[in-house]
Amino acid sequence: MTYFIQQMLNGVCWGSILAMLGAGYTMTFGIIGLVNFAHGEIFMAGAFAAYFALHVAGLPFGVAAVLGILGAIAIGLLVERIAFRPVRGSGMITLFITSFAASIGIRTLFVMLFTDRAKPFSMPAFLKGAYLIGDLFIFKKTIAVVIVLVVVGALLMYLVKKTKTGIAMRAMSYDSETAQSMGINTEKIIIITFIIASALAGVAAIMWGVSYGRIRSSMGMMPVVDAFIASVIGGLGNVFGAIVGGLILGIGETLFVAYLPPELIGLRTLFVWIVLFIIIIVKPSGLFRANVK
Amino acid sequence: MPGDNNQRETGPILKIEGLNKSFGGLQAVLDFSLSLETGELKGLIGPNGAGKTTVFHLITGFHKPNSGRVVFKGINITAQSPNRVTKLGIARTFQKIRMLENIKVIDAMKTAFYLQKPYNVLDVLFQTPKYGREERQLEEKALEFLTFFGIAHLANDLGSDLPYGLQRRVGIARALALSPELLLLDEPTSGLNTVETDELVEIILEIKDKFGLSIILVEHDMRVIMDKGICDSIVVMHQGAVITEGTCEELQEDERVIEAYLGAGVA
Amino acid sequence: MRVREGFTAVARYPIGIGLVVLVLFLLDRSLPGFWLTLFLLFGINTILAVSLNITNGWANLFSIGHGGIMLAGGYAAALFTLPVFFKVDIIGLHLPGWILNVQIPFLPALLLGGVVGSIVGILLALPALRLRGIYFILVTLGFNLIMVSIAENLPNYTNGAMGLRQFPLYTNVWWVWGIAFLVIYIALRLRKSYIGRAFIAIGRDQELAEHMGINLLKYKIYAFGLSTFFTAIGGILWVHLILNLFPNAFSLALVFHVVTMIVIGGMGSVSGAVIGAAIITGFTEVLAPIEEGFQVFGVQVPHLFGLTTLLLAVVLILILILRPQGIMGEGEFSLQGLRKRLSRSKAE
Amino acid sequence: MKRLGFLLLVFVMAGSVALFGADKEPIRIGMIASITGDAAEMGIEFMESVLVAVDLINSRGGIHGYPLSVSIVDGQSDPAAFALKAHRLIDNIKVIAGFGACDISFATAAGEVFQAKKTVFTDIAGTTPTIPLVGDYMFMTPIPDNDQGRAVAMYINDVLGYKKTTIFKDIASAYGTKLTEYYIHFLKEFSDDPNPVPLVVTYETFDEDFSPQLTRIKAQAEKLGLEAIVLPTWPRDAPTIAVQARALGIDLAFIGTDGVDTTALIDVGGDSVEGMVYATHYDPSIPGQPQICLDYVEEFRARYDYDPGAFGTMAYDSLMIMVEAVKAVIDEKGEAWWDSAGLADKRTATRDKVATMTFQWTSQAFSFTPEGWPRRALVWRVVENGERVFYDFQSYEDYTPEGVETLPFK
Repeated sequence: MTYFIQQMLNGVCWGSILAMLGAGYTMTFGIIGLVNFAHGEIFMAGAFAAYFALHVAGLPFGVAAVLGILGAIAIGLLVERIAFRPVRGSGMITLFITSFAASIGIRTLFVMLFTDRAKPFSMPAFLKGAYLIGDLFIFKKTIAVVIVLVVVGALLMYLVKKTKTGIAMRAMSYDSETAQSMGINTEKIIIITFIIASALAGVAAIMWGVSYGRIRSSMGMMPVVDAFIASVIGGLGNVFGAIVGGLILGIGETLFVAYLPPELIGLRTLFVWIVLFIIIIVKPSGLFRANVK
Repeated sequence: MPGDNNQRETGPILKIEGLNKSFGGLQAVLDFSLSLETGELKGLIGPNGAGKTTVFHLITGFHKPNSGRVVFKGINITAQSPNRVTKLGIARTFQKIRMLENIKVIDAMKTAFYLQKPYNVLDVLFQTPKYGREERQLEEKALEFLTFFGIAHLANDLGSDLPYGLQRRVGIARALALSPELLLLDEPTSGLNTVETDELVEIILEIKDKFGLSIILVEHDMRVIMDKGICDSIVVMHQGAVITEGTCEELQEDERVIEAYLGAGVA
Repeated sequence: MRVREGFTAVARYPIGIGLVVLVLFLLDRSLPGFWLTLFLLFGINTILAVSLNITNGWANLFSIGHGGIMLAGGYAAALFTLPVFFKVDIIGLHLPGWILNVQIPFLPALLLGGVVGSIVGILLALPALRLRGIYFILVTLGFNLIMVSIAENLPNYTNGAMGLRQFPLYTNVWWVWGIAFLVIYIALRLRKSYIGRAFIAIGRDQELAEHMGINLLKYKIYAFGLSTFFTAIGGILWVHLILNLFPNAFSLALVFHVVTMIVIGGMGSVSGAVIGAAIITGFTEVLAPIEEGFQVFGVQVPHLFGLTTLLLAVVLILILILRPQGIMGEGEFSLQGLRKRLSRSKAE
Repeated sequence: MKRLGFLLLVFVMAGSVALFGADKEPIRIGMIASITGDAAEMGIEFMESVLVAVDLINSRGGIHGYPLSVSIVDGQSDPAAFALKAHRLIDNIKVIAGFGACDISFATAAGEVFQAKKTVFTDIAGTTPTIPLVGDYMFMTPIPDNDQGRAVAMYINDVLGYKKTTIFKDIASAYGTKLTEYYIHFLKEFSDDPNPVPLVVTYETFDEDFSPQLTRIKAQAEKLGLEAIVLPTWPRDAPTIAVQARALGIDLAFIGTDGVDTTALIDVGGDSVEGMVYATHYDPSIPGQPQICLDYVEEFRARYDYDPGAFGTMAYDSLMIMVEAVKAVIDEKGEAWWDSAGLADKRTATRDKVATMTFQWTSQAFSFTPEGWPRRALVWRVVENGERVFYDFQSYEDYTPEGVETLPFK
């Protein structure tokens, strides 16, 4: 039982990061129809900004976290400017490809500037350590990550459901032309969407740094696929769904590693995808209705 | 083809019995029945949302009915896939014009000759004389159709760039190219001005005779059908159900029709 | 044009083919190793791009799973083309004897790999064809990752992450460009037949296509089967040129390169796919000396590795901004069209 | 700022080449490494290392007065690019010899081309023992996995004395998979224990979260009697695994292999890797190394502010193998022959020297077996007070005693 709970906690920690990434991912898709492959690089940029603030400039953790989020937002807006705005309305495939090109470009630039070596990302003292219950380790960082997820998730839900901006976003996600004719400033909403999604990626980057203690230039490459999966599981465009999807994915991956026979652990990718295929084919709209948020 | 389709029936070319279709909780078509004689032109009218287009979707197999039967030329085509239905000889046009994007009118017409498949893959790959001959014939036939609709000069233009009225014609020409026996026209005059409407009605009557077609014409604007008096008979739908059927004259008196339209107008 | 018409169709082909063969022969003899390899990679990329164009460009089944197909075809062919001593004595694969103890020539291996690629492709397509847009992309993306995972986890049959080596160097100008011209020919011919028109109709408007009597499932499977057949063959040619096969050989990055080719060239255009393949193949290699540092007037320009990749990303975005339909749009390159355009510009 | 300094140095280097005057044609050697892409982490260290070594050689008058020019090209972590660049080095840049790569697929992609053009090629960091099978022009600098697996198994069994160990196997990497296989095979033989590695946990390159695997180890450690965790990983993974293991309260010993010897081990690993013993190829305090190697380490440290790890040293060794072979050719045949001989002759002569001579300028004296594997010693280092320091030394003869089956393949 301790083993199971410990593994669940591991899964929740990893899942929370995926959830945070997936939430941003799903917003850009739901509201402006962009499958943003550069989301991983926005995430990576956030981690680097925080790393420089923390380790090069020696700023306190709180400031570094804010700078990390700002860094992610900066790259997010850059992606919007170069890879989204000029080709807006040219169809999902074009957007998909420009965002992929932006992803490669930004990643290569970071490798050129900072190499691809792992860089340490030390966690602040108050997050170090764990509470021990019998054999069970409950890490402070896990608690922090979950609290951040809950708080940010609740704020996001409030924003999308209750605020004027959120209503405008939802209107746009249904039909951007109609939304425009209803007097919604779509330009502004797009920018706000990018800012929020990038900020979420920035938060995810800080969570990542704290949880795993290292960052590198190509760290965004794989998690972006996971975030993609998470948002599809939850119904593309549905923020709550993406968060749940991320948690399911994180816990699922962990449990595969925890309970498969050791020689089959390598096949966990296969298991994850098979589960996803079943979900997509049986219920293409994801576990939660898409477009509702 | 499953065996139950082989039982041949005599009589009307199209016979629909007790068709029902609901989407979620919404009953789109309710116990719809219709009978169409060979060579007949039937109007299907009703206010917006009456379920007319859904009936077309059900006939062509685009939607599967919850219950009921569609029999075409004595063959049960209920819930067959659209391509099968088309193969059997039913062609339709669309209310919202569908043009193959970035495709020349002539190529769109050739695509519509798909069913004829006058040559096989080997002919294509080895460029046999048969392929050349048949392709040329397809082109000539396509031009013939376009000439008939008075748009031959536009053969090399992109379909999606044409003005609205001409797109309607391409749409009907394309449906005819499938050499149907039954043509389903979904609001062919919507979005057209009076001159264009008149011309199109002319064309419809002309093709009906020339190709020996049976036609169902869906229209939500009552005047088009009533004023022209082109339909042999008219079916009136309201909220998914047939409320009455009759000739033009009969219906003009019918209170239920007026009520349906007025009710819709008020709502 | 007058003179041309003097030739009959029968006479024109041998002359054209003869010319192409002569050019290939001269290139094969005269190109130094680097340019020859580049030329071969260009040919392989042409095969990949033209065949990917059938699904992604025409039938609008936007697949990014063709890397998995190349992997399946590549391994299927590799198990038969590898020398027996390598399979048995060096890496010790656990395969049935009829695979382990034979080494077959290239042509049957190509066909075998192509068929396996096709079968795997259709097996992928059957459940995936119900899906549209982003879901289809996601499933094909996952397919790629799954194939890599399977190849990694079956070391008894694939040698796992260590991969396979010691392939005979089969790939040459004749195989590559012979097959490339075959694919181009088939694609161009199909496009001008009811089959190609059915593919394109499905790609543009699936419902309309269905109402034109086209059997969606059948044609989607045709498109996928044809495309994956040649994609697998492209993969096998790659394996027997680079002489390497390992689970990550055809990663997502490679698939995106091919997607980029057809997007730059113009989705749906066969000649566009060829042009795109030329640009993407040549781009990083021709510009490579820039990133490696060089001397100008005695001043050493330092290394800037990664620059070409960065430039490629920039160029790709610029092309999509300035000419979203790609270089060729959906049209095809033709001498007449070119002549027409030239005379028009002269007249202006 | 460090970056800028690096660029300035490259300018200085260009100047130093100019000093030699025009009468002697430079000796061209090519290096192909993944400086971008998935394997960039190692390629950059190769490049840094080689730039230092080239400077060092040229500042000492080059090779018999011929300036040394190393062309570095980027394989982009893509075997097709490796093959193409290999062609370019051979045909366009006309190198005498080449070296590079960090993985069997990249090494053999380039190696096949070098083999076909009869030019010698040495792999820097790919350790799969089948690499030299490409042909008689292909060699490998690092200790192959079968030898390292044997050496590590022997050391753990005989010296460190752990009876039961567990191992992290990276199924996406040839290095991790192969080393795991050999390690288990030899440990069974040395320990007379049918199951000395009762638990093998797998992961995949690019994984970040190892806590599920570690939790699994923790749950079974007592039952299985585990004493140590062996980490044959890429540089980025071992320290992260160590950090996460310590956080979970796992106090088993860590044993690393040559893949972990980079600055990231301490930077990322911090306190968690303290006391970790690992096998590698070099330590500045190993006995019998030449002065030039010590100078190289000093210069490297001065330039980049960290110690060259296994990867930097392997790149340095690979370069020195070529330099020494070329020098030996000139020694033997004279400068007149070198100036007049054709490129093909020079390449063959260089290959023959590589195959037969014992290298003295490399970090340790060693020679190649007829198959192309190196006979070199394994160095053990330990992390002590946040520094990587010398721990022990296993000579080739130590870990390859008479009668032991070396098991090169399978």
